[in-house]
Amino acid sequence: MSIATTFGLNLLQLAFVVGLAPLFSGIAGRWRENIQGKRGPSIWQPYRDLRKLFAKEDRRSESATWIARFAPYAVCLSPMLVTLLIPVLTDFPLFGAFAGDMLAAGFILGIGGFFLTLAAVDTGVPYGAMGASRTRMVGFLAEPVLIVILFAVSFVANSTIPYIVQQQWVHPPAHFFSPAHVLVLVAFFMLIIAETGRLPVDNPLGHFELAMIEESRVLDFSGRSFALLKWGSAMKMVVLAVVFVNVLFAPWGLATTPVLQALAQAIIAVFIKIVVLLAVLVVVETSFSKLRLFRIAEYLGGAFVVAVTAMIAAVLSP
Amino acid sequence: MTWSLPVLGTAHFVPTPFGVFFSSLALIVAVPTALYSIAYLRRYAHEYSIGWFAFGYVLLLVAIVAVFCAADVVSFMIAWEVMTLASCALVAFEWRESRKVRAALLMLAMSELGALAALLAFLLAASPTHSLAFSTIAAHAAALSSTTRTWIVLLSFFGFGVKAGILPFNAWLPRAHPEAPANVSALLSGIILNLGVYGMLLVNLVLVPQDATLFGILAVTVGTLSAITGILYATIDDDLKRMLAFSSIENIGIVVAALGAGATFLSLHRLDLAALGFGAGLWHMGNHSFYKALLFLGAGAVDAAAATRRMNLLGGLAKAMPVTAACFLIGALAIAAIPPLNGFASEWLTLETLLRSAEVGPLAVKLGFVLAGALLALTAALAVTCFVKSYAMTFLGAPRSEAAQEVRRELSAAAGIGMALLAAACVLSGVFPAYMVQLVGSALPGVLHGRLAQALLPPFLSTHSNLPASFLRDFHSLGATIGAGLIPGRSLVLLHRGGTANPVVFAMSSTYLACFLLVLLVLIYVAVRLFAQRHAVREHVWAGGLHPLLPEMTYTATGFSNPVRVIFQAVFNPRTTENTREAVHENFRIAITRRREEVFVADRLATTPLAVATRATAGFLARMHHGRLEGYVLYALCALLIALLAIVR
Amino acid sequence: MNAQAFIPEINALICGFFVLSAFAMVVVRQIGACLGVFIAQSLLLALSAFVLGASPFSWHLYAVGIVTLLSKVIVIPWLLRRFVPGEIYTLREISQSIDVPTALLIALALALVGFVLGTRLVTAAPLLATQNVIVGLASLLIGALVLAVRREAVPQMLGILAMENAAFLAGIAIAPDFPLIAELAIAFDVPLLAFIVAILTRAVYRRVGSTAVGELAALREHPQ
Amino acid sequence: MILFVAVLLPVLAALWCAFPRSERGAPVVTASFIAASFLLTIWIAACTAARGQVVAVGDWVQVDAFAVVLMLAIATVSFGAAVYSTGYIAHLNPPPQRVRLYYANFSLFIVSMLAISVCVEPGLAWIAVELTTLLSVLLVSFADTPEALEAAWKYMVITLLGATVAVLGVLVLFWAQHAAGGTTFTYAGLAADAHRMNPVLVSAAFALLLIGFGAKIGLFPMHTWLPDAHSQAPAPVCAILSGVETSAVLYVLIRLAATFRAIPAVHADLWFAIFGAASLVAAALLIVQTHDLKRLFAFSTVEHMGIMLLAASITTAAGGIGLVWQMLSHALAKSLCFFAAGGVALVAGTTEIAKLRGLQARAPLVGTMLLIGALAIAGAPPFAVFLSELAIALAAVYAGHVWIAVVLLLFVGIAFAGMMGKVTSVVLGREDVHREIGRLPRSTAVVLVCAAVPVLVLGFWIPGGLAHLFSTAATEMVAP
Repeated sequence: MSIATTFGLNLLQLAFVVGLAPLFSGIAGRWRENIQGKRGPSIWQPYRDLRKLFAKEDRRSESATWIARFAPYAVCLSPMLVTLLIPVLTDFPLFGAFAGDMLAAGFILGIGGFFLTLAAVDTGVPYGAMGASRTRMVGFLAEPVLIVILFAVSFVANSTIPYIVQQQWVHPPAHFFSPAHVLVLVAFFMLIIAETGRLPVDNPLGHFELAMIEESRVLDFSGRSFALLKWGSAMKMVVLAVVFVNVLFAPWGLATTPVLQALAQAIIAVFIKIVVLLAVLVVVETSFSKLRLFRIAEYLGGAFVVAVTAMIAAVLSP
Repeated sequence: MTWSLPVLGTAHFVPTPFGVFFSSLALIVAVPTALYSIAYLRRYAHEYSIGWFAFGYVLLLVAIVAVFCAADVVSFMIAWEVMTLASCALVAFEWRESRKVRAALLMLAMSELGALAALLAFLLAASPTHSLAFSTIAAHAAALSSTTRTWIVLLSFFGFGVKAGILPFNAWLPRAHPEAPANVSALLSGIILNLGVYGMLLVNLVLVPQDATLFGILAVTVGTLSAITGILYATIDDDLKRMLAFSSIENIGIVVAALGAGATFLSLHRLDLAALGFGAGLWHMGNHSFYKALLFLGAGAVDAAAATRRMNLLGGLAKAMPVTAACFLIGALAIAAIPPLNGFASEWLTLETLLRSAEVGPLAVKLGFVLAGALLALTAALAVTCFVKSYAMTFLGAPRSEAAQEVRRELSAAAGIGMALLAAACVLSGVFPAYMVQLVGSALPGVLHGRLAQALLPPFLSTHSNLPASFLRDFHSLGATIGAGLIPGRSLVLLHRGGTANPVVFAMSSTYLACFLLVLLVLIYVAVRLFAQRHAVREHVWAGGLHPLLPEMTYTATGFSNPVRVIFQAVFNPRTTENTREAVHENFRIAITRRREEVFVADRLATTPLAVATRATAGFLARMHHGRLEGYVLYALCALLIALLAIVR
Repeated sequence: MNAQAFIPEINALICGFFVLSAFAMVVVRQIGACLGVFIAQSLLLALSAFVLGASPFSWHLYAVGIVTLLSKVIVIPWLLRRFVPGEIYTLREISQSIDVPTALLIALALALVGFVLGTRLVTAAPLLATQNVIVGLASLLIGALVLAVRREAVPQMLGILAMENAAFLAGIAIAPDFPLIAELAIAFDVPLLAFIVAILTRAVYRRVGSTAVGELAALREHPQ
Repeated sequence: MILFVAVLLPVLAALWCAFPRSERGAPVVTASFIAASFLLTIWIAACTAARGQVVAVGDWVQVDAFAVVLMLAIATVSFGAAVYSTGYIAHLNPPPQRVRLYYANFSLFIVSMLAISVCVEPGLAWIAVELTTLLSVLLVSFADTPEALEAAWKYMVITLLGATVAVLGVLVLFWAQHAAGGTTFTYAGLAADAHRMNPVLVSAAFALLLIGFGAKIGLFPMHTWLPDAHSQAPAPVCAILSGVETSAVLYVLIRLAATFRAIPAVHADLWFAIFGAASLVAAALLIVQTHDLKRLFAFSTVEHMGIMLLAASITTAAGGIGLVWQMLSHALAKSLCFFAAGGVALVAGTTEIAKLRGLQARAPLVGTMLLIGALAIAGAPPFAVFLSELAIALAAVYAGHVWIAVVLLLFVGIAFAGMMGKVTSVVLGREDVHREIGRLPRSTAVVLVCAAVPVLVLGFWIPGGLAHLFSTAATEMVAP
């Protein structure tokens, strides 16, 4: 395989994530409404929102510095960068495969969060700072869960390279049904909910400032900045979903050779897998109510315990 | 340079690669700091002697280099003590301020006790050979009994731990570091802490290489606990410099934990993994030197401009001080382990090293490492919170006091250059990990020498015996070897090899990440420029209909860190003093004064009880000296009787 | 009957009186009486030296006896009368830190310790007179107690001198041929001591208004 | 002969002071005679280093390496104190009568101390020790305040109590030797006969001498007079009392140690270590809480006596070297401390720690020297005491007595912390502007600065001759 091919495939992955991210969030949005008995918006609504926002002027706070302008880019950047590192469509390593492993990917996802949090304070709105503080609370509570999951993964796969990890869960197949695997999945699922700010941790559709976590950070963004932020968070969701389905849960259906047909099949397979995951996510989401702020610690504490149990199971299993 | 002393033998200095690594790190930090000092010290010139400062500064640097080059216990201890005295003198540079003198004194006293414990460790190590030369001690270390070894580990770990600022004897650090002038704080956090690490490694890695796991376990445990307590207290602190001081505790904790992981692997005879641990620790230590010095210099610039270090009173300084703000941001990004900066690189390697307990080690080690890893992850996440808060509350948003509003300009160009140099060091050490790994690896002493590069920079182009051919082919085509020409035979990717099932255990290339970031950024930027509305307007912020939004109504640093305070209440165990005499106005309670005070855990658990016990004993002895002669005579009489009855056979 | 045979008995009698004088130092209440007891004790010491020096003849011991007579019986009382302010001798009672019965009990205990230790010593090696060592040791300890009991300058000093007497009482028995130069120096030391005490007492009297040095407690470590 | 000249020269100065109206010349005369004595001592030291010993009257008056190091310390400190006195005493402006008394007493006091170092006969040594007390009592009470008189009285009573106990010890020792058939009543003679002596007698002598001389050395718990006397005496006298007088008495005890060691049942080393450790521990803790600068340094003397006794309990050559070294470096450093404390008293009128602040701003020389002195005596490098204490700790570990090293290092550390805490609060901080600040006399200032030089130089360099003296002294101590 030539550098050009792998590089091209990497770009294809990027395009997949960047292009379909709004669609996935549209699908999730619509299903959520459906479950609640409403008709819901079109699944293409996010694309329309983005187009509208990109066309609008950018209104900025007086106190804002370049940080507030840069933050939306950073929010988009970090999931895109992670996309280059993980197996989205192929199960053979691509150009960015060794530029970072899962641990590094965790750190990379922090870039966007870091700048967005700064930007939230930068605008000078008290709600922004409040949201910043609260997202950081979720953030620092989620981090140990991630690392323990990685420990469990690394005890099983002896590697943190996602391309290798995805092989390990299915070779031998017993791994797939091991308690460690199941528990890792549960813990990671809980982590996705926390990281993407969904119920019961946060309500992305809430509009009461004092109860918001994630959304209050972006209150004072508009126009293209807001568009980038929305797109970025959708991409982050997809990236986490891809890690979940392709690396941890069901590493099947990926292209094993760099030929067009295999790739097309892979695109469809991955799309379906993510949609299934979204369905589960939406069901879970709608069956819980939002937790009080400091109860989130208990929720993530629970995730931590699950992860530790997974890890212990991984250590104890031969 | 040598000279002879009775009993103590010959004192001499011999530079080793290990010491040279530490000294060059010290000089890299010291030079920009000196540059910064030119501008910074002007504020002291009317009251204090700059000449003495310069003298102390140079003396300190000379002593530091001497410590790193010392080749025997006597010259080591002399250099060490001169270093301690010089650094305390610099902390107490503003000697008219009693608070600063007291801080320096606490530092001096605790360092001294630590140094004496370390000295005892040296003496124990020297006891079989009756020679104080390091080479002799190292050559005959095998003759030491296991009890002696245990004592050496404990004494050297906690003795040098005082200087390194790890629990439980680091109460001096959050007092002394903030009180020093900022350029001294930069040296203290950037260099002096490294000396403690050097001492620990000197004893436990160079002189008496441990085959017992004690050092490793101890270092991982204490390091992790230091890291988490350090960052917890840093996160809730309002004082910019004290926050940085607590964060130094955190970072050195991470360093020590990494070194402990290395030592544990060493005791399990996995030299490659041991090299990873020690390398990660030393690299993180160097990185910490860079960014902590940078951050302290930035904090000093803020302090000098706004005359306060309280984040609650700062805010919005980025506009008046763009250079400081930019440099501080780089420091904050680095310390918060944001890729592709240096803090990320070394912290990543540290965590990866802990993950390697998957490969070896008994179950207890595995579980311990998992807990340590989880706590370090929490630490890293809290560090993000801490530095988001401190950067945002200092430089962004609205100024929350008049002093902060009136800041107009930077400290000076020289200060800016000093900070920029350190920022550049942060970026370079992060973006070129392969170079750093080589540098650090070549500094590792003894059996570990060169192992780090072997473990992380496999020469793909020459030897690839145990890798599957298909994988190698892929790897080549992946372009991971781009940059191999820069360091012959080396790539820009850090990569740890495994077996056939897992050819790559972990890999990372912050060089690539940096390139990707830049390329993607340009792509997004261009796309947005091409397709988006470019018009932008500035407006007042919407604040629930309030207008204007007064500075005091915005979110404060204390508010920002409140979740941490609430969640980790058990650790902080704050003392709440409620003022019951609240003001009453027309039958309404209008004010309840409530003060919550978080006392540093090391103070609570170690320093205060020890100080109280010492003072109580001293008070008891003092009551002996009641001034009446009859009592004194009775003491003598009793002593006489006891001596006569006990001695006469 | 040979007079030589009575020497140990005589000496033992002297020693008995000596220990009695040591107790008396603890008990007596006037400074003048203290001085009197001290003079008596010094006389006993000299007597013991003469008696022991008689057989076998030892001019060392005679020298000690004469020096003691000269310095302790004549010079020191004169010095104390001459230099120390006269008023203090008129005091009816002098202040004590421990009341007399308690002091006596402690003295008794100390004497017991001294006797036990002295007995252990005298069996260890041959010497001129065993009583001297036992009594000397006991009196030495009692003398130290005098220092603790007395608060007046002169009695305290007499306590030191009594200790010295006790030490020499033992000394003449155990080291009869101790180099003369030492004895001479001791003979000079003691008057010098008395002289300095006298000067100091005068100064204290002048500065403080009394000679109750035991009451001086300004120099202390613990504030109150 | 030269020994007699060196020791007795200051007597001439005392005689000069006996003449009426000699008070104007007395300072210079005293200083110059003591200077002469100091120079002669250096010569004697050189002779001793070359020949092993200098004998004046065999078995009575002679010096060997150990003695000459002590003599050197005494002469050096005395010389400094004598010069220091010229300015210091004049500054106090006492009546002429007292000036003469002071200098006469001062010279004789120094003679008595030098005598301790040259006498090898324990009886003579005891007399010299007793004389040091008697001759220094009036120096202690020189200020003629109630406090000074109280201090002098306590000093006299406790040390004389000790002296009478010690004299009995000397007598018992003499008895023991003669009962064993020995005749040469000298340090060396005793050590040679020791193994034949009766253990009961030797142990009794040891107990009596340990307590008796211990009272004078300032061992815990007989040290109570020491902070009083050393805080009330004029600074130059303090320097001598603390710097060398206590060490000189300790010297006598250690000289006799070989005799006690010959009888294992006595456990002399154990008792040395117990009393040494007790003194060290108590003094270190007392330093933490004391309230007066001079008392602080006095407690530090107790601490150092403890250290030296600990060193004495290590019976190896290294321990001996450490002891001698410590004796010398303590003398130099402690005298510097008291010179500086005297400077504080002169410029600020008090040595009470709570009343002093920010001395550095108003009297930089005194402040700096006080800081250096405190660092030096507390055992910070690069000053002499650090190396000697390091040598002692090392000797303890080499000899297998790790606990000695532990106690030593721990409590030296605590004392260091306490001392630096007190001294920095005096020297640094915002100055007290209301306080009257006096001027330092020139001779005092000169001595203050010069006294720091040997402390600093010996902190990293020991001249070959001195090192030779140390090691010879150590062998004399271990196997006389």
